[in-house]
Amino acid sequence: MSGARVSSACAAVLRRDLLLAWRRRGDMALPVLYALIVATLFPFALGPEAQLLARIAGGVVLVTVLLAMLLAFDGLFRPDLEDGSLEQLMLAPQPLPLLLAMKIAAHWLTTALPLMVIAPLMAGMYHLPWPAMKVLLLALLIATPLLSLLGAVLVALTAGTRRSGMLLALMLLPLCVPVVIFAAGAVTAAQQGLPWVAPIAWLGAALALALVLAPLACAAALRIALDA
Amino acid sequence: MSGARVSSACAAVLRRDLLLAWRRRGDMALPVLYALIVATLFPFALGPEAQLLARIAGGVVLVTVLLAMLLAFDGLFRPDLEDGSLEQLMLAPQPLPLLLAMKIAAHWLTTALPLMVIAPLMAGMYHLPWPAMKVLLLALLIATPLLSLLGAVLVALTAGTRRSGMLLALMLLPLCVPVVIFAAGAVTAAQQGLPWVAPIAWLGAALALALVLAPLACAAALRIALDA
Amino acid sequence: MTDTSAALLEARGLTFLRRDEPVFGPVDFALRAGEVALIEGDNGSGKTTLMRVLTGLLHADEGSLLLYGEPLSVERASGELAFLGHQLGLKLELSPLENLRVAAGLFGQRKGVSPASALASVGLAGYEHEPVRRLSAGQKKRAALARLLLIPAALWLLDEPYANLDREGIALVNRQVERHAHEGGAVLVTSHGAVTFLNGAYRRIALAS
Amino acid sequence: MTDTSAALLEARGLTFLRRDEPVFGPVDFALRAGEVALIEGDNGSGKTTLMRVLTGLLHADEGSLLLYGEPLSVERASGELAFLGHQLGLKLELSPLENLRVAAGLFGQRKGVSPASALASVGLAGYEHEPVRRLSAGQKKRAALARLLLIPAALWLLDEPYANLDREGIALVNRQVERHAHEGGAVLVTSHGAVTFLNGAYRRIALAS
Amino acid sequence: MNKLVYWYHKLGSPPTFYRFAGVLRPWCLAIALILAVIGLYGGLYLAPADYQQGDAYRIIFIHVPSAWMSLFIYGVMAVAALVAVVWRMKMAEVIAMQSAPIGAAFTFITLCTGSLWGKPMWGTWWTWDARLTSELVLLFIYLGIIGLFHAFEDRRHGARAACFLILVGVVNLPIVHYSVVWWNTLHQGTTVRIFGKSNITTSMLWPLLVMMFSTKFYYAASLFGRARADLLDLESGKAWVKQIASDEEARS
Amino acid sequence: MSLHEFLSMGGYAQYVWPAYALFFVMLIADYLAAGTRRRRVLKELRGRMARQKAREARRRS
Ligand code: HEM
Ligand SMILES: Nc1ncnc2c1ncn2[C@@H]1O[C@H](COP(=O)(O)OP(=O)(O)OP(=O)(O)O)[C@@H](O)[C@H]1O
Ligand SMILES: Nc1ncnc2c1ncn2[C@@H]1O[C@H](COP(=O)(O)OP(=O)(O)OP(=O)(O)O)[C@@H](O)[C@H]1O
Ligand SMILES: [Mg+2]
Ligand SMILES: [Mg+2]
Repeated sequence: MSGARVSSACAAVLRRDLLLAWRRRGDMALPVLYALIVATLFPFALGPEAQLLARIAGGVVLVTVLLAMLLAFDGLFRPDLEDGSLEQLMLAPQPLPLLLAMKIAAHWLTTALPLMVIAPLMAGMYHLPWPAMKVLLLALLIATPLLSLLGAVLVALTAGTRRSGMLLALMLLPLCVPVVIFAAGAVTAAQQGLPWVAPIAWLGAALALALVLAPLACAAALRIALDA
Repeated sequence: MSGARVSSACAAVLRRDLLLAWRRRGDMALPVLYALIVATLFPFALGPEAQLLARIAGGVVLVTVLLAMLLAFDGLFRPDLEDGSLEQLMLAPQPLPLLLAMKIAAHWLTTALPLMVIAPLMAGMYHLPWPAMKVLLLALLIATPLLSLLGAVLVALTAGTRRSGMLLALMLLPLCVPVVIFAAGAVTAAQQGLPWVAPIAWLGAALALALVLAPLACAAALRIALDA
Repeated sequence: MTDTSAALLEARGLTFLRRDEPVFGPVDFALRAGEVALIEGDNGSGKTTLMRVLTGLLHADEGSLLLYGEPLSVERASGELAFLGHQLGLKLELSPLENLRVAAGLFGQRKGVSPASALASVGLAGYEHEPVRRLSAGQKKRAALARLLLIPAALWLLDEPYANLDREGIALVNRQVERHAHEGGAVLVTSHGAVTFLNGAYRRIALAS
Repeated sequence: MTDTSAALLEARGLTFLRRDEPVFGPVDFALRAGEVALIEGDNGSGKTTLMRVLTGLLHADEGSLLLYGEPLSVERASGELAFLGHQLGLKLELSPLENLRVAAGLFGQRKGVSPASALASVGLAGYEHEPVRRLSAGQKKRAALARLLLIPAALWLLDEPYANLDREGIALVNRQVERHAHEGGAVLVTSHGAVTFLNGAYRRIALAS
Repeated sequence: MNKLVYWYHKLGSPPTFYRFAGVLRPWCLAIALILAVIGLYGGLYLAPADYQQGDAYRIIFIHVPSAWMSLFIYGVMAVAALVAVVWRMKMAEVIAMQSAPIGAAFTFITLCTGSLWGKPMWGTWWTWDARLTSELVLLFIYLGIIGLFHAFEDRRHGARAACFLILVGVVNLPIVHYSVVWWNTLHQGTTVRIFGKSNITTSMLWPLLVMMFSTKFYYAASLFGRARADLLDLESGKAWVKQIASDEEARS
Repeated sequence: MSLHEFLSMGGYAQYVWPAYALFFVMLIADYLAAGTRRRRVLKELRGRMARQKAREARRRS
């Protein structure tokens, strides 16, 4: 009998989740569409005045991307929990946090990355100027994995409950507030021609911390959620 | 044997749904909290400038209420579908559109009404002046039942599918566009001291039409969704 | 009003297709008032599908279905028939009594029967006010059976009524079915091919899988 | 490394409480390499719960559980045991082959067995590339059984492995179990009290409900 | 009238439609290609540059036909959906469902080409103008229909639900269109006016009309192809499909 | 008109040609999708037919 190596186990998990996302690519498109539509609604509500739209562009894109990610979180562990795959994952002779990190990475690749691709489109529709757009993309590039990691911990905690969507939103949004503040701060600073590196640096530091701690916390939370 | 009268059947459905909502009042609070938190996030994303916030207050409150209602729509038919109550409803010797109208009414009372109660609070956080606030409430009072009715038709259509939340958003938002335009238009007009009756009147007319047609469409859609 | 000499329910060459393959073959039967019939078939042979076609919720692709000699439709069928499916149609947050009151509001109620008395006669006295969530599977089934006693429908469609029930519960269903037939109703019961619980020699309708 | 003379799995006074009421009473048994044991009990007597405690996913409230003579934990247990539960752990969108490849990546694979050969030996040759969604319930079960053949675990925990299987499938499970015991593994199988499919006189562990 | 009923039943039968579409498809494509060559020759080469817009206006020869197609295809889908919902006709479901991706593609093309045209003309890729916005909403409606169709396990079931949504969307379309018009006039005058017909000279008009016909024929060709593939899937239990499968295998 | 002149589109080449490219790429992709789908459906169907045949052969033997 030959045991599996950690690297091949990680590759197996990552490949599986990406393959699944590809097989259900229709579902993958939905967060993107959702974000696009929410972003479309605001001009209707606020009027088409270009200057106002440019002023709120960064904030709207950030909050919209966040809401879309929020709605997609449900698919992170629930399907695996319901069909028993999660149990199999936990019984594998590999460090669970590492395997979960792979799952989170796959989730980020399949939900947040498409959102990042359309973020310039949304920002463009709001007439955000190019220098601020660059900062917005950078902020999103750091903020979305951070949110994915934080979200994963909370999703793991709520995995055993029935109606977790709203509950998740409630628990996640307070955590998002600092992320949104820093990301939006950077974009606004860039829009006004001020230095914007500091808030981005803070976000980066938080991301580094989350990269280490979140998978551990996630594994612990899942063990607790399944132990009932 | 004595058949049931239509009025008592309607009362039974309405009473049942209100009772159920009361038994699960924790869930009832979630859309409200969701709306509050989203409304809180925007000032963080946009900065605390009072004038800007007042300018976008009406729009943000409208879109937020709409998003919160959207999240609650899933509970309109799915639980009844899963436990077989919906079949019993369809087999009752009463006009199905009428019974569904009762369900929609109960849903509006338990999800949109609480949102309307906190709408002034949210608008206040955004420094919306009082005259515009009155118009906002009036607009919500007409727009939310309209959305409930339109939403119910689409929820009925997606009742047979697996992941319906996002899909519902996708289908519902084009329908929302006119509603949002008129409601926001009225609020903006009031804010600028212009006459705001016309868009409200249009909304009222749409509501009257929807009150008649939506339950019929909803019944047809449910029959289609269950026929498999 | 309706031609009472006609069969209560009649199926002629009834077939239901899924992706153009028949779920059940052509089915023919006529059920008169006072009759009980048993629908037999293995797992996946289409018993539940047939039942849903008989309620009018699903449309048969071929053949015809007559209720009192007239073509069946959801509107026509509703009120005439009571359906007990795999899903019981109970709200878990409400008590059995509250659930039955809703049914009475929707369907009306039989003379001389009240929600409370119907619950008592299925052996749920004492559980009227417990949320259904806290009842055992068998007790839930009993609460659903109480609905049959309460509402004034002539035709009962029972999809696997025996599942989850103990011996006493099975006897209860049999008594209920016999009494209903005796009072002029008609009953269709499904069952897995292997085991049958209905005593008495009823007509059997076999579904080949 | 591990004390091979100790029992592969040993339970001493194992009890699991839900709201301070025991789901199953104190259970004692020891399972050595090459042994097969049957856990019997009615619906709701706690068989599935016991199995999940044995995997280390649930924590017993009283008593102790030893794997190779050492206290069991998820980390210790993982890799040593293969669990087949009510939920099969298959992804419906992937094919059986893709599902098995994931399992091989996570658990490693036995010498001389490949995903394709494991599928062939449970009778799924020809279905390797069909999405699992389109397989019948029995075929899904077979795909899950193929995982047992593929991964190198000594202890098999099988929760109702016979459900959904036809005669031939039942014989397949029995052959598989016997071969695994013969090769030095150990197997725990649960079953409803009434009917047992394992032939041979295996040890029985009864759970009172 | 009798002839109409006859053809209704004839084309309503999948194998007949399959054969009929197979014969017509290459012809439609050929006509579409020939018309496209003529139209583009006229539009890109023969027609003079616009005195105001220079050569940028040449986007019109794809933008406007695409915009018309995005609306025309929705119309076809609505008619098919009505037939499908009322008479439960399988072919109508197929036509409605297979038209949706083509309509979405044309809508997308309209948005992108309009955007590419808007940048040099208006100085921006996008404004929240009435026509632009209602076209965007139309794209969402198309995507909603496609999404609903694919959300169901059973394909005919999904088709029936999506057809119902198409009909709901028909009611919605004029509302969206006019509300968006009113919306813009509520706040401010129309910022940009898309120039009227009178600006178009014959040398620009005829290539436009030729391109319009070309896209119509393209739509027919694409729809026939998609419908044929879909019919094979839908009817895969039937003998005529198995016959086709084994015939193709023998040929290859 | 020289080819270069034609291609430069009076200075608007960067807008006109991408628009035309998009138009043709979208429509070609749309047209090819039907063929791809048809081939996949037939492949699956042939697999199913082969399995059916094998099952029948097994039953007969
Ligand atoms: C994203 C941007 C754009 C979108 C979504 C868009 C959309 C549309 C639509 C839907 C139509 C069809 C209207 C109908 O037939 O009822 C149309 C027609 C037309 N568009 Fe655009 N358009 C855009 C940009 C532009 C630009 C920048 C121009 C030129 C400056 C332009 C010029 C025209 C013209 C000339 C017509 C034909 C009008 C007629 O005679 O009906 N469009 N467009
Ligand atoms: N919603 C559905 N979509 C597609 N196929 C279905 C659906 N429901 C049932 N089927 C299939 O139709 C066939 C008949 O199902 P049905 O539920 O009527 O069987 P049954 O005789 O009631 O079985 P059981 O004894 O397990 O209740 C089965 O092969 C099943 O897989
Ligand atoms: N998640 C849970 N929360 C609360 N109670 C539970 C939970 N899961 C099971 N139970 C209860 O614990 C008891 C034992 O359940 P278990 O699933 O172990 O039974 P079982 O012997 O496996 O039954 P079966 O033969 O139906 O599979 C039952 O009374 C059940 O109602
Ligand atoms: Mg059944
Ligand atoms: Mg169990």
